[in-house]
Formats: sequence, C-alpha cells, structure tokens
Amino acid sequence: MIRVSIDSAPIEVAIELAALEERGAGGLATFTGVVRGDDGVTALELEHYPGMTEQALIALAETACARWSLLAVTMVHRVGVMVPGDRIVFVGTAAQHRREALDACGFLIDRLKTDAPFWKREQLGDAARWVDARARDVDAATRWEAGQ
Amino acid sequence: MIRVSIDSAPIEVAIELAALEERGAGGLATFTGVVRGDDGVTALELEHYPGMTEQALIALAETACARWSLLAVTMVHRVGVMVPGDRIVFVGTAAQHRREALDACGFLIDRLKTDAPFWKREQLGDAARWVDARARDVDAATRWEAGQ
Amino acid sequence: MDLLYFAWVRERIGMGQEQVEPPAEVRSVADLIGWLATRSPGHAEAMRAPERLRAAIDQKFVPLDAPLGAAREVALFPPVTGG
Amino acid sequence: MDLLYFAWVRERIGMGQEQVEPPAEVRSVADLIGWLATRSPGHAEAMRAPERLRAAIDQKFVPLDAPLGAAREVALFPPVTGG
Repeated sequence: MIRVSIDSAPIEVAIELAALEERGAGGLATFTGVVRGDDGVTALELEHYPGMTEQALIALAETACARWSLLAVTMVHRVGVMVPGDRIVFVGTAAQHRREALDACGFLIDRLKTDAPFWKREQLGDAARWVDARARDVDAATRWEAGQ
Repeated sequence: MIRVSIDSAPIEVAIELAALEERGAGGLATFTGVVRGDDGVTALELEHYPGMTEQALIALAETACARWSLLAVTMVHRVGVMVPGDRIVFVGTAAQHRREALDACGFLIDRLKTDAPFWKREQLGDAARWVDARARDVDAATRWEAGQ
Repeated sequence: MDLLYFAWVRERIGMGQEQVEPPAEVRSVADLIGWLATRSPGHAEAMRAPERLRAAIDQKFVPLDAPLGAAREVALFPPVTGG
Repeated sequence: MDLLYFAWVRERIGMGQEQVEPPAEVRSVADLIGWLATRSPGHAEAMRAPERLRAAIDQKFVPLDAPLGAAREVALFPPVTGG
C-alpha cells in the first residue's frame, strides 16, 4: 500500500501511523521533519511542481517497495506557509522486519530531498530568501546507489 | 532528555511523539514494534527484570547521546500480556539533523534486543512457548560496534 | 511548448508559466535557456547562470543537455530543497 | 546472596527468587550454576545446559566465568528476547 499526499493542511502523524499499523506489520519506522526556527526564521514557504511531485514520490515509494519487503509506505509533504514547530514532512514504512522498515524509511527521506520538486523559501521578519540546496543532501541520496 | 518507561499499559505513540516534538528538533525518527499474529500466536507475554531493565535502557540511551548529537531519546517497552496488533516497543529520537535521528533510532532498537532483560512467551491457543533468541538479532546489534 | 518556472526562476521572470514556440535551432534544454534569456530583462536575469538551473521535460528531471524532442511541458527551476 | 530467575529458568525451578549461602568454593557464576543444580530436581532441570543460560551480577550482564566476588544479587535467565 502506497500513500502519497501533498497538502497545505497540517500533517496528522497519529492518523498516518494508525493507517500504517492497520497493515499488520511487525515494525513501523517513521521520520518526521519539523520546521526549525534557527537563524531568526519566522516562517517557511514550500512551493512544489503539482503533478510531477506526486509522480516523483510515488516513484520513490515504488523503488523502496522493489528493494525492501514492505507492507506499506506513506509519504506526506506539507506545502504552503508554515511556522517553526510545524511538521513539514512525514515518511512512514511498515514491514515484517525492523531493518527493512528502518532502511526503507532512511532511503525515502534521503531521496525525497533530491528527487522531488519542492522549494523552500525562508521568511526572516520582512526579508525572504530561497534556501540553497546542500551538497550533503546529494551525498546522502547518493549513498543508497551503492546498495548500502 | 532521556525518557525510559516499562509499563503494562498500552503504548501511546501520539503522546510520545508530541513530547519528542516539544524539544524543538528538526527531525524525529521512530520505530514501533507491533505484536504479530504469525503462526497462530494468540497472545504474547513479556517478562522483564525490574530495576535492571530501566538501567539497561538508560545506559543505551546515554550511549546513543554520546555517539550522536541528539535532543531527546524515548524508549518505551510494554510488559505483561499483549495480543496481536498491540504495540510492544517504541523508540523515538529527536535531533537537528535527520541522519543522526535515524541512525540513533536504528542503533537503539537493535541494541535493545540484545542488551535489555526482556523475555517473550508466546501463547498459541492452550500451548505456550518461550521465544528463542535469534542469531540475527545479535548480528544486528554487533554491526554498531564497527562504527557503521 | 508550455514552460513552467518555479522558485526564484519564477520570481525573476515574473510569471509561473508561459507558452512559447522556439525556433528550430533550439534543440536542447540548454539551447532553450539561451534563447529564453533574450526574451526580457527578467528572463535574462533568471537564465544568467545556467549551472544554477535544473530542468524537467514532461515532469521528469533531465540534464541541461537533454534534447527537447517532442516536449510538451518544460520546467526550469533551481535545485530542489524539499523534505 | 539473592538469586533471581526469569523466563523458563524461573518456571523450571518453580520460583522467581531465593536466598542462598553457597560454600566458599563457589567462586564464579558457572560454579554457582553447578552448585544450584544439586538443590532440587527443578534446579537440576533449569541448570542442565549452562550454555543456554545467561547471568547478571548486581543488575549487570556478566559472562558465566565471571567471579561472584561480593555479589549481592545474581540473576540467571535465558538469552533475552525483548523488542
């Protein structure tokens, strides 16, 4: 079961987890990304490429399902305006065995960072800046290519 | 912040997650283990070594905090009688960076399996059997020694 | 051909999408970027540093030297920063 | 010395804890296991295969050849199976 959602509404982790648990798995791994208030950031705006984003997330989930034995994958990304403390992304995996759930979860969040068309703009009081892509995100995504 | 709990009450993942999120981290990783109904298992009973168990989990959490930059670690293990579908264990980590949260979460669940004094007894209708330790759990715990 | 712009590419150009009919000699994404740079000062500013741009053809990421082929939708944007 | 038993060790012995005063020649956990085996048929059954037993002294895991030293609490149990 693959569930992908891109929505401007807050991410409801308890609901996402309950849906994953219903798959009867022995292990569930999750990653939740939260907007940080570092460096005076007052708000974060997420832009995306409607249509392509959903396809990109589904393709990632399918890749994970081909690589690990998974019962369910959930990927939820919030878009629009958020404030520090808001959840921006949730990735959850369900599997019979913990290592598969954990590895697939790590793979999905690493690859989401480089393979899905989202762009972040930070608001710092009256000023705004587009967030630069980070080399370490590319490195993190690349490590999965070696079959690590 | 380290939170360790061993309790016969159901594990409330939403409450545990909310407490982790309050630490202001950028990333939260969790693992939830659920009782499986494989092979006709009708119930699972968890026995532990009161006093030592708490110490063992706190020691693991402290080891993780020394190895990764973490804002919070939560380890909750249920004991007593459970049925398939019940959560048996929850591990959650909060960190500024996702890789630290994810790696620490994997470390904690792998090492919990070998380093904390819990014992599982499966009920299969009228019959009961103590679950044997698995070599692959020892292997999974050992991989963290090489600094992987 | 439908063009889509995102993030600061969109802001510099001043619009999120437009329809264009590039001449026949515009064969690759890189050619398209060069041609777009001549359309307005905003386009020129957005296309000024092609190495900072990324592209998708028909909603698939492609390198800048990818041929446009029969592309119906081409998107130009900075490196992605989701998650 | 307080002894604690868990899981099938507890079941075979028929109790979860007892107090014992082993003789001076019982110096290691392995010695203790051998000595306990003589206390009752249940103890004998529980201690029959020492390689299947694990131990803790004063709530720390120890190998079976660990010296008892000034141990106040010794626990014997099968390999752990939590998580």
